[in-house]
Amino acid sequence: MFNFLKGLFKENPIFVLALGLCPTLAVSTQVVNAIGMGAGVIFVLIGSNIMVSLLKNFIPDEVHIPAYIVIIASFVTIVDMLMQAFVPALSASLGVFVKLIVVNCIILGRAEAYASKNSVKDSIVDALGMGIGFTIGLLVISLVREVLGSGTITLFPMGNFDGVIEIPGLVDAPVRIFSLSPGALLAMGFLMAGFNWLKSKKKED
Amino acid sequence: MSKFKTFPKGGVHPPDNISGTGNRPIRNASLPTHAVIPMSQHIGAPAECIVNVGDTIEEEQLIGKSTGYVSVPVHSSIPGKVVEIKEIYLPHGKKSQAVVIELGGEFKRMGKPQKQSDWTGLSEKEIIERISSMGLAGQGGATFPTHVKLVLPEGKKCDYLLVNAAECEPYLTSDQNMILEKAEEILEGLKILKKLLSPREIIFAIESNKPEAAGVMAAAVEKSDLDVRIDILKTKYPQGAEKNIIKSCTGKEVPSGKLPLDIGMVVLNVETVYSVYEALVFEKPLVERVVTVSGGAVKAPETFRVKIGTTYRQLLEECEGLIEEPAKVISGGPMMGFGVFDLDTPVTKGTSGILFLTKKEVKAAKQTSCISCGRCIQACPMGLNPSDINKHSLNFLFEEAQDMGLLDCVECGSCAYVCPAHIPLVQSFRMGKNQLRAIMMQKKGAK
Amino acid sequence: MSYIGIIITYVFISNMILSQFLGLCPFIGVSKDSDSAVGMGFAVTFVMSMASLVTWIIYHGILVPLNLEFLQTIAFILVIASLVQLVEMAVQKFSPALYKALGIYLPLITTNCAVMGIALINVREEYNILESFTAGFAGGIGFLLAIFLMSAIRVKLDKENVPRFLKGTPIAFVSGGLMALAFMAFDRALLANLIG
Amino acid sequence: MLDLILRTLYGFISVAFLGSALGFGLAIAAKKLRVEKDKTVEALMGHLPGLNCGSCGYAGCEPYAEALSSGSDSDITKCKPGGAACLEGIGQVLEREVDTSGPRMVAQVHCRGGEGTAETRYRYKGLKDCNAASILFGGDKSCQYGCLGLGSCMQVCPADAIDYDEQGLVWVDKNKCIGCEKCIAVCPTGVIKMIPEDADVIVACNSKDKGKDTKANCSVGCIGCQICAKKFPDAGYKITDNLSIVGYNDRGPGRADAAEKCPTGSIIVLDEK
Amino acid sequence: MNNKLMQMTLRLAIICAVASLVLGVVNIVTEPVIVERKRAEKEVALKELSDGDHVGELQLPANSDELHGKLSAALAAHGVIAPGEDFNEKELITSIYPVDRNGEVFKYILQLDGSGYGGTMVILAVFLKDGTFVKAKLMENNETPGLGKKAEEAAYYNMFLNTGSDAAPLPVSKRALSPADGEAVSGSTITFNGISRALALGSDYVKLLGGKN
Amino acid sequence: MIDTKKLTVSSSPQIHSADSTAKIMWTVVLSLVPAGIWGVYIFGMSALVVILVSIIAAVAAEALLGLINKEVTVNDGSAFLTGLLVGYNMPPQVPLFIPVVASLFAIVVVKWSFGGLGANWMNPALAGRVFVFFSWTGPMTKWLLPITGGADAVTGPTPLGSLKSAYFATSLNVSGPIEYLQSEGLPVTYKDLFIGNIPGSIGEVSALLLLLGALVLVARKILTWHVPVAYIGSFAFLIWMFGGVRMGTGLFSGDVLFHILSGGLMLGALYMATDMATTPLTAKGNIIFGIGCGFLSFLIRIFGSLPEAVSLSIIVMNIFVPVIDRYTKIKRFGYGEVKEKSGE
Repeated sequence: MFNFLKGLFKENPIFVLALGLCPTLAVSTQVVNAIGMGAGVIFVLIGSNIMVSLLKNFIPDEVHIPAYIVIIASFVTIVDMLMQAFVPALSASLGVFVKLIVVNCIILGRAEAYASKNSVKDSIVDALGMGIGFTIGLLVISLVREVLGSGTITLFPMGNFDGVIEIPGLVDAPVRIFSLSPGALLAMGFLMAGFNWLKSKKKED
Repeated sequence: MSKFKTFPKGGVHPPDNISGTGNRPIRNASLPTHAVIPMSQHIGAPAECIVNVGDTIEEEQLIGKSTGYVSVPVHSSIPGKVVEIKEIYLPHGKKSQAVVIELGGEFKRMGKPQKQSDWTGLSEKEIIERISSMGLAGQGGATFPTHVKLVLPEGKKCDYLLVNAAECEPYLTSDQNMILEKAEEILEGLKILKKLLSPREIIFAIESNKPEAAGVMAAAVEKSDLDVRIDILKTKYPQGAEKNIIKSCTGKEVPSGKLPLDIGMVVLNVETVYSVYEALVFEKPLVERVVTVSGGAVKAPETFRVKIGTTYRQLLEECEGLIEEPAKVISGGPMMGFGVFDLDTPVTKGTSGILFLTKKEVKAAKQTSCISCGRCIQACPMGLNPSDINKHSLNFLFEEAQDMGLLDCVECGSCAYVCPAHIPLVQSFRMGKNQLRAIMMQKKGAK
Repeated sequence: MSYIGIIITYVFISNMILSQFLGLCPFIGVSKDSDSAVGMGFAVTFVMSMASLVTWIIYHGILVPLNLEFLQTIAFILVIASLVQLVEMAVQKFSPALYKALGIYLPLITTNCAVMGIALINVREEYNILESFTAGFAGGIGFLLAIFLMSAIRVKLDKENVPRFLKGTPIAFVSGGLMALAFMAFDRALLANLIG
Repeated sequence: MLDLILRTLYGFISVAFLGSALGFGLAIAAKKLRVEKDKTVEALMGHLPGLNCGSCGYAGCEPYAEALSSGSDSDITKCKPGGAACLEGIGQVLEREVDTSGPRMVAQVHCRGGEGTAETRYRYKGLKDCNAASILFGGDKSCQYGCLGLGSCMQVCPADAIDYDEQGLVWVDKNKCIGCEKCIAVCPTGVIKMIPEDADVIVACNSKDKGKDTKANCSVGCIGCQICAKKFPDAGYKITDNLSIVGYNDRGPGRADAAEKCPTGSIIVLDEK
Repeated sequence: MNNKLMQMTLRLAIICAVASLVLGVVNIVTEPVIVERKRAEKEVALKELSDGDHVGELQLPANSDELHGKLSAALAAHGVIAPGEDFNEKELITSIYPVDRNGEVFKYILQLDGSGYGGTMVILAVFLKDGTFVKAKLMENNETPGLGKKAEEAAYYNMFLNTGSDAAPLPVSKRALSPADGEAVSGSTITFNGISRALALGSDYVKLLGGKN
Repeated sequence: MIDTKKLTVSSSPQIHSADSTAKIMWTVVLSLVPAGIWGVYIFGMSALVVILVSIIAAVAAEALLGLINKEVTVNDGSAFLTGLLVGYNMPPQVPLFIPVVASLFAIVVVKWSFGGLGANWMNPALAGRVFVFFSWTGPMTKWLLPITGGADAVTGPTPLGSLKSAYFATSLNVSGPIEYLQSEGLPVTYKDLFIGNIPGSIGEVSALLLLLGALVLVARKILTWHVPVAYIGSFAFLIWMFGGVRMGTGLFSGDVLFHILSGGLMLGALYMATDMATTPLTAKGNIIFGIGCGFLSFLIRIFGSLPEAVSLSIIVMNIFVPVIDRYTKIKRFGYGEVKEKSGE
């Protein structure tokens, strides 16, 4: 349980470890992208953690990095192909960043630091914790960016609901910068500062 | 374009405020009832006290003996009895042992006919010894032992002997008034030094805002057989700083970390030259000096000839007291002088002035953060970047600050004077230098 | 697009970091002082140029003829990882001085999105082999430029009184954001008008 | 469908080939280009706290580890922040006997003189830095031994353990203190001293002046009146240089009572947090 | 030792092989889906633009000098390009879809590449045989939000409506617009210029095709 | 006679020049006032409201952050100046939330995040302006025609804005910008440009009054000549050389006067690019900085898609300032040459 929770807050991959930042910032223009990306990362993370943990004795030490990377890349490719086939819109808006999950430091990092030394069960818990922590971070950033930058919250269309919640007032004149690259970096900086502040609050309690 | 000579880079123009005390006769201050004579009135090892409480002292008696090469002896300025030996603070903020002498007994020299002795027969070594034993230290403020300055290193020749009468500090008029009264004596002192150093050229450097003194000196040179070049320098602070005055007069730069001697220069304060004259002609040790007492808070500012050991409190009384509560009491000039809080601080060999400044004169304002205006860089006569050195120093990056030239800083205060954010840059540099010294000591210890 | 166009594009207009978010981790992590930033920049430039070249050969030499585009990711990352490791080992063996300067950054490059990113972009933009190499090189130079400027800013900020919670990584992000804001001055239209 | 399967087959072959070629190449390269890394340094680094605080006298943890590993430094107790665990770890790696008994030492400010209690000599205007202030006659406080209160120690503290307390005086949070002694090195008056983490009382004064002078300078300074030492002879108080010093290895009865009897209140009972 | 080396290589090879095998299998499942989806997408767009009429596909004619010359002359006459300016229509017109009713082509859908603020804008535009603009749809664009995003809305193209024939030339500069339309494009001159030039090219090209199937 | 406890003791120097940060800031504010009054005169009261709202937002933000930091910095005038400059960079009838956001962004993000006055490395007012420009491009590019005396407000393009479309027109038969604008039905003379009888941002239109204000600053030694001269000089040179290319009149035919007097160049070169905190420290560095600004302004104005180049050019050059500072050290006294230390 502790292993699971630490990924959420204490070792949050985005705000504390500052890992996997490229996709975080690039795809966080819409909430739906963040969810999609998060799901992809969780899938790859769990898959690769399981495989690495299973094969930890099979993989020779000298070539463990290429071996891990092959495993990760396979899962990434699977995610990529599945997304292209079944959720094309998401695939289009995530673009090249689905493929770039492969170089997301979190995944290789967890494989190296955790899965290669622990049991399959623990590795799954670790992957879930980290993956969900990553997704939460992504969600927070994308929420800030989409609400401020477009004045909307884009989710999945369901029934009559077209998937887009419009924030009155903001939607007509959103702070467009937040949907562009400078806004992403600025939002990230201030969210991190806020996270630091929260952490110090928690410490004092 | 000014017709006067000057150094090319840096410098500031504070109001000189010399009209109150300048071009007026030097008054003899009354004798102190108690003289407080510190053992450390110079740069280098303090003198060793050789008297005890209860001893009776004659005028000009040796009371502190030199403890090394870079050290000078201390003499009593008045006859009397030693009543106390105590630790006191000197204006630069460090402690020193001091002998307190209660006035009493007979004066050997004061009020008596002066006996002149002939110095021309003395050898160079004897002259140096005399200067050393008479306790001479630079009277411009830095108090570097004079005899050390006058010994040329092996194989070096003295190109220029430079008499520094720039007196660039505002308010101070001691040198100026001294020249008006003692021009011929100063020239005699120069003759002694010429014999000692045989320089290629003697330069007398004075700022353009003291034309009367320059005129008197020129007239004296005209009459004398000594060949002295008189350089009128642009009125700009810190024209009187050693390295800058060399640059102004000769165009030469003293390399970083070197002394003027290394490039064949000897620079002496005009009052020191006079003391050389007294030491050799009258065998008189350095027991009195000229002090400007001035500032907006003082009722009657004046230039005094003062016995060393006289307290600031007494000198203030000589000036008929205050007209306004001062914000700061300063030992020395306002740019490089030290603020003091104790009026019982004595005049020492290096005290060129005592200033009682009003709040209006000080112009203190709230310190704000650095806005990178770059004025300090323009003002620095040493070509440093004070703002950046300060930031390093405040962040405990002293060794980096050293790379940026912290040790080249002469603490002239130009940067802090112009700083619109009122950042005490000089304090930062002094602290940095102290810390750097500690780090170096530690490193030496580790090895 | 001409080679000059490619260079301007990847150095200024589509700067790897400031507009594409590729290679952010080392950009934030290794920009604390200028020496390591420049070291990292050169290491990335070298690896990006080499990787562009090698992945182009793999893609157009093996994957396309065999209709194996779907294996692109796995093949590219394999090649890049091996390349980085080989370079690291070679440098360590043959030039210890260079290894001391660059070596510690080389392992970081394996997971540098910028290297993988440029390989994928080369495919997307259908560059030929020389164009790919140019793009890789220019991308690296863009990275070098951004990280060098960033490090100079961070060295300055080290001595300023940055609010406590913003110290370190957060303020680096804010600085990066302001840099990106300024780099919006360089857009495609500017390039188009300049070189047609 | 057939071409899809055929492609799968091609892929199978080519990637396997690629993988084996690269794997082979890397393996060969790893063998040919092998550079031995110092395992001892790595092991030591695992035990050192990685704060790079410099209290060991080296630029950071790694140089210290290297020095230990190469034998150029044989003192394994130099890492203060690491504490007992680190010492044990280093001892294990280097196969050395270590003594980890004795409490952890933390820094504390031995002065409670502030506005209203301690006299000043002049108005200070200048940098908010103790070393800078001490250039000017040792600071504005009449007492030469006290805390100047400008917070240089706070600035150097790597653990954020020093701050102003409710009374506006500098105080060390012993729970945060890592014992690196950086504050002690930076303090110009020497008012910060190391005490055991479990210290029960502290004489919060550093004045070695005579009682009369101390009294004139500060109302909460230790005047060396000897009450604590005389009334509670077993409590471990000893007067040296007009200042009461607490012995922490010698905790006899009456330690807390002495605090109550202290006429100036300079003995403070530290609550057990 | 060699044995260990071989083993290591083999193991990595096995991992790679298994991975690629798995990927191959996934690919077998997904690829047909992807291909089908892409085709359907374009079909929907074409259908929408053709209002239900039959859409064919036309091979782009080889870049003949004659055609190019005629096009250049027409474009220069309309002020789209400067006389003598060089351009390559094959790079700008990527697909031609004739729309016919009962076998007779009466309008064309052209896929055009316009150059905009943030790069290429892909436009599907419908023209009558005489070059009159009917409607258009922006397929892909990288326009900066706020500067050129308006071009995504169908209403944006109203200002070109019923222009393009010889009688009513397509507006290629803001000067040619009515004040109201001019107001609408304020701030996005580049997007406007890119789109209007692409449309003008399409219009002139369609005239040259003259109802070919 | 003297209460020695009340004597101030501080390190040398014991006296100080009469200048202070606050004095500098307020002097700059005063020197900018005439240009603002002119802007209000020709664009009407809405311009005044925009300026006031900008200032109030900036000052309020500074005061609030001062409360949090327990350090009052409002009265040093820097926040007021930032707010004023933000207001000057706004179109006269912009919706009021825009200057508020610009001011807040300037003070909170660009200045306070880095540690307040002097610690910021980018010009706050300009960063604020660029931030809102890209966020709300539409309202930020809507201009008022000068009304000079109470007629109804009419919108119209700025001279630079309409010139931009000339670059995309394929065949122009005009000799330069002035003639082009006349053919477009927007007659503008050099005199209009100089006095400020043109549409534009509130504070930028009157080159004359900005120049006069700057002269006051030069006389007060707050402004040095390096940045403005290097900036305008290099810009003018490049415009003269290449400015005509896109008008189809060839090399060495650019209309220098038109480009210098139009847009925000004067305001930028005299007041924004000379902001002390975000420009290099040395004279040499300032000249490099100015040339960089001039080059970028020319590049973006003639070849870029954005009508206004000045603010972006300056903030791009702000990024380079720490690097420029590192490589433009002055010669130290007593050294043969400047000794470069690597790294620090």
